[in-house]
Amino acid sequence: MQRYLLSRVIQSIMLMFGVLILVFFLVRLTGDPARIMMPRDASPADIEAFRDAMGFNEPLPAQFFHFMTGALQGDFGRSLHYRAPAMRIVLERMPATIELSLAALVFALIVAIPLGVIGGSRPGTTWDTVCRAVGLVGQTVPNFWLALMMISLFSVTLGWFPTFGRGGFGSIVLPAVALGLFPLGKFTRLVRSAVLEVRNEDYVRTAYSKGLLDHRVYTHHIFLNVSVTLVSIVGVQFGYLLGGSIYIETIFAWPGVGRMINEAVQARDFPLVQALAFVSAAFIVLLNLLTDLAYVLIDPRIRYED
Amino acid sequence: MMRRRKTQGHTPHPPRSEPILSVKDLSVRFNTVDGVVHAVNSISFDLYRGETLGVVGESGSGKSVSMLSLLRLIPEPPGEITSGSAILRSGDESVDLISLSWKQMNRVRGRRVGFVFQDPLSSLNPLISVGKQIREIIERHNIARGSAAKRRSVDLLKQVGISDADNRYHSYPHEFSGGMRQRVMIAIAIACNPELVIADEPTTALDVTIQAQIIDLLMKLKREMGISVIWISHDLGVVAGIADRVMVMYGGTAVETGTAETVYRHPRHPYTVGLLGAIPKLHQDNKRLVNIKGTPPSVYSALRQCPFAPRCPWSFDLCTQQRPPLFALDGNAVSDSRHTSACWYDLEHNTRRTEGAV
Amino acid sequence: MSAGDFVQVHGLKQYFPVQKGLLVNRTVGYVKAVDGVSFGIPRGETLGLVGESGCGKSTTARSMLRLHEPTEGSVRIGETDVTRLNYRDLRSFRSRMQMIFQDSYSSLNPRHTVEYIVAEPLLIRGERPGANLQNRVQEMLQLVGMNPDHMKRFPHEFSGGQRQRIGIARALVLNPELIVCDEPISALDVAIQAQVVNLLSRLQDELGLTYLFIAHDLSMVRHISHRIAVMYLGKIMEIASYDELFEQPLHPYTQSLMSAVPITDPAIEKSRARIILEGDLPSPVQPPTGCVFSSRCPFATDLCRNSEPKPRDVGTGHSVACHHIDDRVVGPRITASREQIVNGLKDAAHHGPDRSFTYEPTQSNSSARSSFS
Amino acid sequence: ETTEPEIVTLRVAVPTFPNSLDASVAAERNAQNVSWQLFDSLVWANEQNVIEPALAERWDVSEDGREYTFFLREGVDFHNGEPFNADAVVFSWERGIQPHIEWSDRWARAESVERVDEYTVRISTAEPDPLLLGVMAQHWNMVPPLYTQEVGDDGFGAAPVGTGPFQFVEWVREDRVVLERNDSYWREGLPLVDRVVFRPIPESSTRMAAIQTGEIDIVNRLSFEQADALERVNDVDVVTYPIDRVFYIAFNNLTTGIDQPTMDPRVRRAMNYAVDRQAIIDSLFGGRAQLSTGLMTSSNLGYDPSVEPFPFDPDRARELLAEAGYPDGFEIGFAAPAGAYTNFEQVAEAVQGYLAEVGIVTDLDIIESGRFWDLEAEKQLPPLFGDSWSERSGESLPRLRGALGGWDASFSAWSDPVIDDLLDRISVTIDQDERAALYRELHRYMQDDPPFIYLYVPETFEAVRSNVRDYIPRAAEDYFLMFTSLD
Amino acid sequence: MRIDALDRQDLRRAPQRLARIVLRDKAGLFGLILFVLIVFLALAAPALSPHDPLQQNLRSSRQPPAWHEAGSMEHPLGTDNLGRDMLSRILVGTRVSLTVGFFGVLIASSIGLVFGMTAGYMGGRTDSAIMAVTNLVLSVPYLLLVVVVASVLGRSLLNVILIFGFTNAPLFVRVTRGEVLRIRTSGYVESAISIGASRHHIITRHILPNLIGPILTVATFEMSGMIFYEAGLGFLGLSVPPSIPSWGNMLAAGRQYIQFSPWIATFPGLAIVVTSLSMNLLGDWLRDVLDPRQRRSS
Ligand SMILES: Nc1ncnc2c1ncn2[C@@H]1O[C@H](COP(=O)(O)OP(=O)(O)OP(=O)(O)O)[C@@H](O)[C@H]1O
Ligand SMILES: Nc1ncnc2c1ncn2[C@@H]1O[C@H](COP(=O)(O)OP(=O)(O)OP(=O)(O)O)[C@@H](O)[C@H]1O
Ligand SMILES: [Mg+2]
Ligand SMILES: [Mg+2]
Repeated sequence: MQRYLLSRVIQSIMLMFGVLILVFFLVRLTGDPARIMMPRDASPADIEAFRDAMGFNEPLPAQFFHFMTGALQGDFGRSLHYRAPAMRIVLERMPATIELSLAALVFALIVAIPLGVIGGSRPGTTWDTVCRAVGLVGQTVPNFWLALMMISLFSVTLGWFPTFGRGGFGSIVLPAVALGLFPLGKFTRLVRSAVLEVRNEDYVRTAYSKGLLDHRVYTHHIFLNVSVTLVSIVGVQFGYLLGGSIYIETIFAWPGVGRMINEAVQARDFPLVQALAFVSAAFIVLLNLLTDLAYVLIDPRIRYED
Repeated sequence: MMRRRKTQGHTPHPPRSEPILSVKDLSVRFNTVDGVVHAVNSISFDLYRGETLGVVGESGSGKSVSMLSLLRLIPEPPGEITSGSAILRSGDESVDLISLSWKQMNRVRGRRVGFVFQDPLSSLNPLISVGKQIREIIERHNIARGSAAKRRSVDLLKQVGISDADNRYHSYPHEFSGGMRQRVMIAIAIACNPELVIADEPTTALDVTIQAQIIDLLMKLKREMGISVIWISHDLGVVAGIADRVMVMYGGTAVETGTAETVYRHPRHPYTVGLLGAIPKLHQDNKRLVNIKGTPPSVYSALRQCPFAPRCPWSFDLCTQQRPPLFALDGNAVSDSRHTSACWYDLEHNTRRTEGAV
Repeated sequence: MSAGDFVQVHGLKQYFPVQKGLLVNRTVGYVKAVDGVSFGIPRGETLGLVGESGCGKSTTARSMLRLHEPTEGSVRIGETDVTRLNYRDLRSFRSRMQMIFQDSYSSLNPRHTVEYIVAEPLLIRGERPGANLQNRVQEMLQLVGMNPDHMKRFPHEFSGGQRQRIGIARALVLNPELIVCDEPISALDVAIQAQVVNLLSRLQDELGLTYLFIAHDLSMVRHISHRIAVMYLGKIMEIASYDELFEQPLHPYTQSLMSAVPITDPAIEKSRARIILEGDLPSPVQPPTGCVFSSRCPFATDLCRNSEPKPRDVGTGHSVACHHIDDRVVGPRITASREQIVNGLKDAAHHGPDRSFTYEPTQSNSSARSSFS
Repeated sequence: ETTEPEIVTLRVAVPTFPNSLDASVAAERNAQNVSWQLFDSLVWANEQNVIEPALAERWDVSEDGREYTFFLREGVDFHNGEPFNADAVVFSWERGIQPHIEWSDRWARAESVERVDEYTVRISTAEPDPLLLGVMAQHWNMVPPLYTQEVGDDGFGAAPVGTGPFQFVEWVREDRVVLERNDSYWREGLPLVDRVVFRPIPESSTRMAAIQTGEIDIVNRLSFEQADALERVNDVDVVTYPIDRVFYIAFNNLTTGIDQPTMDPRVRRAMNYAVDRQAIIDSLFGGRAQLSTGLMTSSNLGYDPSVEPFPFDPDRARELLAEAGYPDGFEIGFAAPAGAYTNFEQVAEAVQGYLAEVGIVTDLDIIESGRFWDLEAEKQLPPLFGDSWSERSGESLPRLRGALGGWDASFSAWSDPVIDDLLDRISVTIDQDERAALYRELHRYMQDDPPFIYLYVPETFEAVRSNVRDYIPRAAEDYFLMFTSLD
Repeated sequence: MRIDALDRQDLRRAPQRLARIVLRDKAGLFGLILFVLIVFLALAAPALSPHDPLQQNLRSSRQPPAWHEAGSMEHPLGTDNLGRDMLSRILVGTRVSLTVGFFGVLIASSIGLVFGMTAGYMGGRTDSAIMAVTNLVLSVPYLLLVVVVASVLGRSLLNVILIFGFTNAPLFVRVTRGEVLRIRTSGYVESAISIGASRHHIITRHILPNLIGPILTVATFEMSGMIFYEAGLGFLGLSVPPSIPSWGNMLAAGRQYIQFSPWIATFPGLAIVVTSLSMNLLGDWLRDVLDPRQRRSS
């Protein structure tokens, strides 16, 4: 098991290395940042000077070398727009995004698990129909559209929740719901189909044959096994949540990295985009690692050797 | 280890008081997308205390469904018990399993009736240690709690022949071999000292040498604990060795019942005859095996005729017009129990029946 | 094995590496699935291969047909050493040796029609689709007792027995000389098993086929085989003709296997002597030293645990790998147990069903039928 | 009478996130609006764009117009207690001209800044610069030398200190900037609120919702539809005014436009006739924009009100096209930036539609704005492209130079010797009237030989809660909150 | 349960069974009908559109739908902010969305098929290399990747298709590889080897046909995803050029009218929901029908 985890950690580190390379080249493709960062009436000479100062004139391998040596020390250069170390800016905003994503995740799970279990355990009933509908709606309603609708209903008309910003429990409700809708749909469907599958497993029949009560069968036998499947997708969904936060954070003026992504890309704030991509990829990789760990904890069958 | 199996065969049957389980007219069907599956078509049988009933028949003949439905372990829906009663007696009190509420049923399962299933790997929860899976049933039925329950679980593991039980308590099913897993299943089945154990092909997934171990173990426990056993198998050989009485099933019906000796020595239903002839004998040469032509009947149509009629060399018009009832057979020297066969043709006398049903 | 045998397997070994490693895999050991197996099969005969699950039966079959590359050893079929064929020659040689698989469900591609499945070997050999081919397929289906009208159906539309027939038709269509049957009936019901076994015997008689027939059920093997090999943990313990083996099971493992096979007679079953082996098949990665059976053998001595017995011919093609079958100390015990077991079976032969039906209606019956209607 | 007075907080939404609170580094208008509440310059431009004294009580200009002497206000302290004096001015300028400062070119309009005595500085320029005072008012934020040196540029941008009406309290990045009343502000009695909180809200729908719910007191950059809707909401007042930004479709005669039909002035006039700009204004901006007649706005010096905008006259357009030799029209490339300006993609589409009606088929390419400006600077856009230009200095000279300066100007694709000559003369003429006359001449010339399809000068829409008093934004969308109060 | 018991359910003829599966899953049937309808609308869009979807009439902009008091049958779904007919734009938008989805999936699945097959069939280092790149791409947040690439390439229909094609490819690589690995060790491939089949034969006759089911299922879900994400790109102003009436663009343009002319955003929003709904239902259904493993146990 230690060997297995160790190898996963090494794999993850190598993956992050790959992410660094990917991120460097991907961003280099976006064009010349000098022009966009300079005032509109800047002379070509000014632009040239700026390029020099930023190191954009060096040959690509040299730029890459500098990038890597810096990146390995957590230094992605200074954000062109914010005029501060890119990594610091990203790390400053990251907690807000993580908070929002986690809230969305928790919301999605809190709704999806009971709904999926109910739907999956009673296929064909009204509950099941509700469950399937929620699953589909979650996956088909664009979240930004929903976000705008929710603001106009719950904030403006009903005045239940703040319209924007971060602070207090009330402020996270709408963004978390809007962001969580998609994973909610995914999870609901997943839990439902997993329950449908697991409840026909022989060991569930064994559990009933022991005279166990329904709730114990569900919590100890069915759900435990469903959670194996669920764990695998929670990590993946986190990546989606980071992406979805581009919209949700913009709409709800949530002070996280999500809304910075679009800006940074449009402004070609190279260092910032790189730091953003790296940090979020690191997060996803870390989460996948945790997922693996959770697997090992839940499922004793995982072969640690291979 | 050189051993002889003892006492299973020619020992006199226990006094015929009342059966501990009498099933009457049990029918089960499944409402599936492909149509209604008539899985069990009004079968009746009795089981006496300390007796082993062997249920044989080919795949799909309704062996598992009929026995599992007694304790409502078939999925409902699509499954549905359409008729029948199953009286479980102990002492003076008797309950009809079919009409029990779910809650009452939960108190019977595991407590009074234990189960051993065919595939021990899939029948054990892969994520829970075997010890916990045994302990669970002990605590559920308030046999013991806490550390006492754990101690009892370890004892049970020892009892079913698992060495180093203290450590093995914490193992997971995948860390066990097939035979050991089946021992764990047996431990679960006997954990609450049930009156009845239903074993659904407990050795089919195992090798012959392991099968012998398991049969040996289950029969030993049965003797020690005075449990009645319903042993489902498609292997006539296995049943021959352990059953006091045998019920042969075909197409969801019981086509022949009787003591093991009677049924194997004096089969009176064409299907039983064919089946016995289709099995190569280890102890004698039979160059050609009986070829029962055709395939088993469709389960999608309700039974209005003898299910074996299309494959039966002796079938005649009546067979396809009316379902044969169980006929009591007589004139068997060995039999001290009723030998019945559901066939319109009297093989013994080579005549056709029109009456005489049980 | 004699020099004239059509199939000659010599010292066949199949090791599968066990790999481990953080980044780069290293081999830390081997699964010795088949470890030095030798046997021969005369043309037109059947060799039955029995043993517990995991003892290497399928692997033997696969290595013989070079579905795995054997680690060591040679396989001669007729004049050809299969292990030395190159890729091209091997592909064309495959038509002479065919396999029938255990799982008829997964061994037939669910997306192909029966017609294509049976015709595929011919297509691969380069024959053109057309009426000729179709006729050949129909012929094959008839040969295995299937309705040729069902050619356009898919495998899942058939029962297990029927699918197994399709598999047989596919194997036969190339006119092979050797057919390796890897538990072709294990997943079938007894009645259906009998159908398939009867079919295989008939085909052997009609086409002069040579079979390697794998099963873990001794009684079925006995029924179909001329000779039987008993395998345990990658090695052959005993080979003998079928009556020899059942009269004189010399190896303790063979004895225990025989005693464990259930017999459809309550009188025998409930009374006969048997050897119940303790424990499970050991891991093929770390087999016991000495005799591989020593860890479960009721007669094992230190000799067994330390040195590996070589197969010994005890006459009439009966060969056994056991140190003790005729020594003075343990030998008599083994012999005694053998006699108990064999006699236990023989005892029973007296019983037999009270009346053996020819499984056919009597004359009076068929006339009765007509009169009844 | 001695009860604790309630803290009056003004909550202002800004559509972007400030990158820095240092006015010299703040990248764009909204960031500057936030930061300028903390600072003063030597002079101040009032609502009518008239230069008034600020940290300088008065100033003299030398005869040749190249030397200004400022007499500083005494007794003014920075928020941290550092005194404001000539050294601070010199320090601020020296810092301002460093190349890494965003607006260093604005500081660099002065050639030198010298201390004359503690409260006097002398500022000189290389050429007479009619725009100097305006630029100073807008860009020269005075910073405390000691503090600035101590914390460095980053530190200063994160926690700035000035002499302005409000002082810095906290900046939770991307979430809020909190400022507090400077009790010892030199403008007596100001500011009128105790606290200002700026909240960045990028999505306009959300800004609109936030003002409706009362979570915010002032929002800007709304669309006219949103303003329309808000007018119907109690407790919210809509504020609207024309901004100092001109929209146009530019022609190219330097690269891609060479030898195109658009080289012919008749074609360009025809295209001006062909577009129903009023309809565009009515439908996309609710009628709330002004037709533009050139590159000047009505508040600019030298704007000639007698110049009539081109009327919508497709027949005349076809005539002119026929005259120029294109009776059946022609095909030409057309580009516009994406997402840069309100409704501008739709304006471009509308223009495309109108041009098509007179036979000019355009291949409209909406280009992501970053890339669009790259191409614009490289002069590689199609011969027709839409853009806009805002200018805060109160005169249109920089805009005219920038958009029409030929190869010398980064965002110009047009070169016309007549225009060049006029612009050269304007830029060295200090006398206001003379300059105005030259502007008028240019204005008329550009009507006869239009280098653009003139579009509109939009109004901008903002909204305030009804209890907000004296919120007075200017044409450049800037505002000073020291006068603003809450009922 | 032993094999024979299962067989009997399958003994009935396949077409009937297919029909039964179609009919059983009402939702799937609904999805299928909806999908066919949507494809039809896309194909017939030019004929069905009452107006030129690009024809603007600024004087009659933001007319509400017909059932509104102020609406007229001239524009059944009203007009947008430039006075263009909503119905016509929605119809033509169907084309755009399906084009994006179809070609996006085509590219993604082609890439996925080639690399997934290579990885799955070759194994070893090739496999490791391909999977390393795949995992790499999958570990960067999908939308970040899309946004970066979209802003590099600029706005055009082709670019949107390429972006979706390339960014979705890793998923198909994974699925394909997994399936190939499964199929490669299946009984029927071994059986094919034993009759002397060449590698080429095995790939074309056994692996590819069995890949179609899973790939098609994933493709359906991904297509729905692409239509969904096109809207997202539209929101960020990175989708197809605004002159092309895509649902994403319409939704993005309509979002500022959400309170007072809600139909401008609602109809494209509904179109997206309905289309991805139909594809999701269809995908569920395909998974049931095409997956032989499912077929066995259903
Ligand atoms: N959940 C179910 N849904 C539909 N049909 C079912 C279900 N369970 C069992 N059946 C059908 O009921 C019939 C009887 O099945 P049962 O499992 O009792 O057979 P069996 O005799 O135990 O066979 P095996 O030897 O394979 O265990 C079969 O035709 C089977 O297909
Ligand atoms: N490809 C392989 N890689 C590694 N180990 C293998 C491989 N194939 C078989 N083995 C191992 O070799 C041993 C023999 O397997 P084999 O399948 O030949 O047994 P068998 O006698 O056919 O068993 P069964 O009766 O279950 O079919 C087993 O331990 C198995 O795990
Ligand atoms: Mg069963
Ligand atoms: Mg095998």
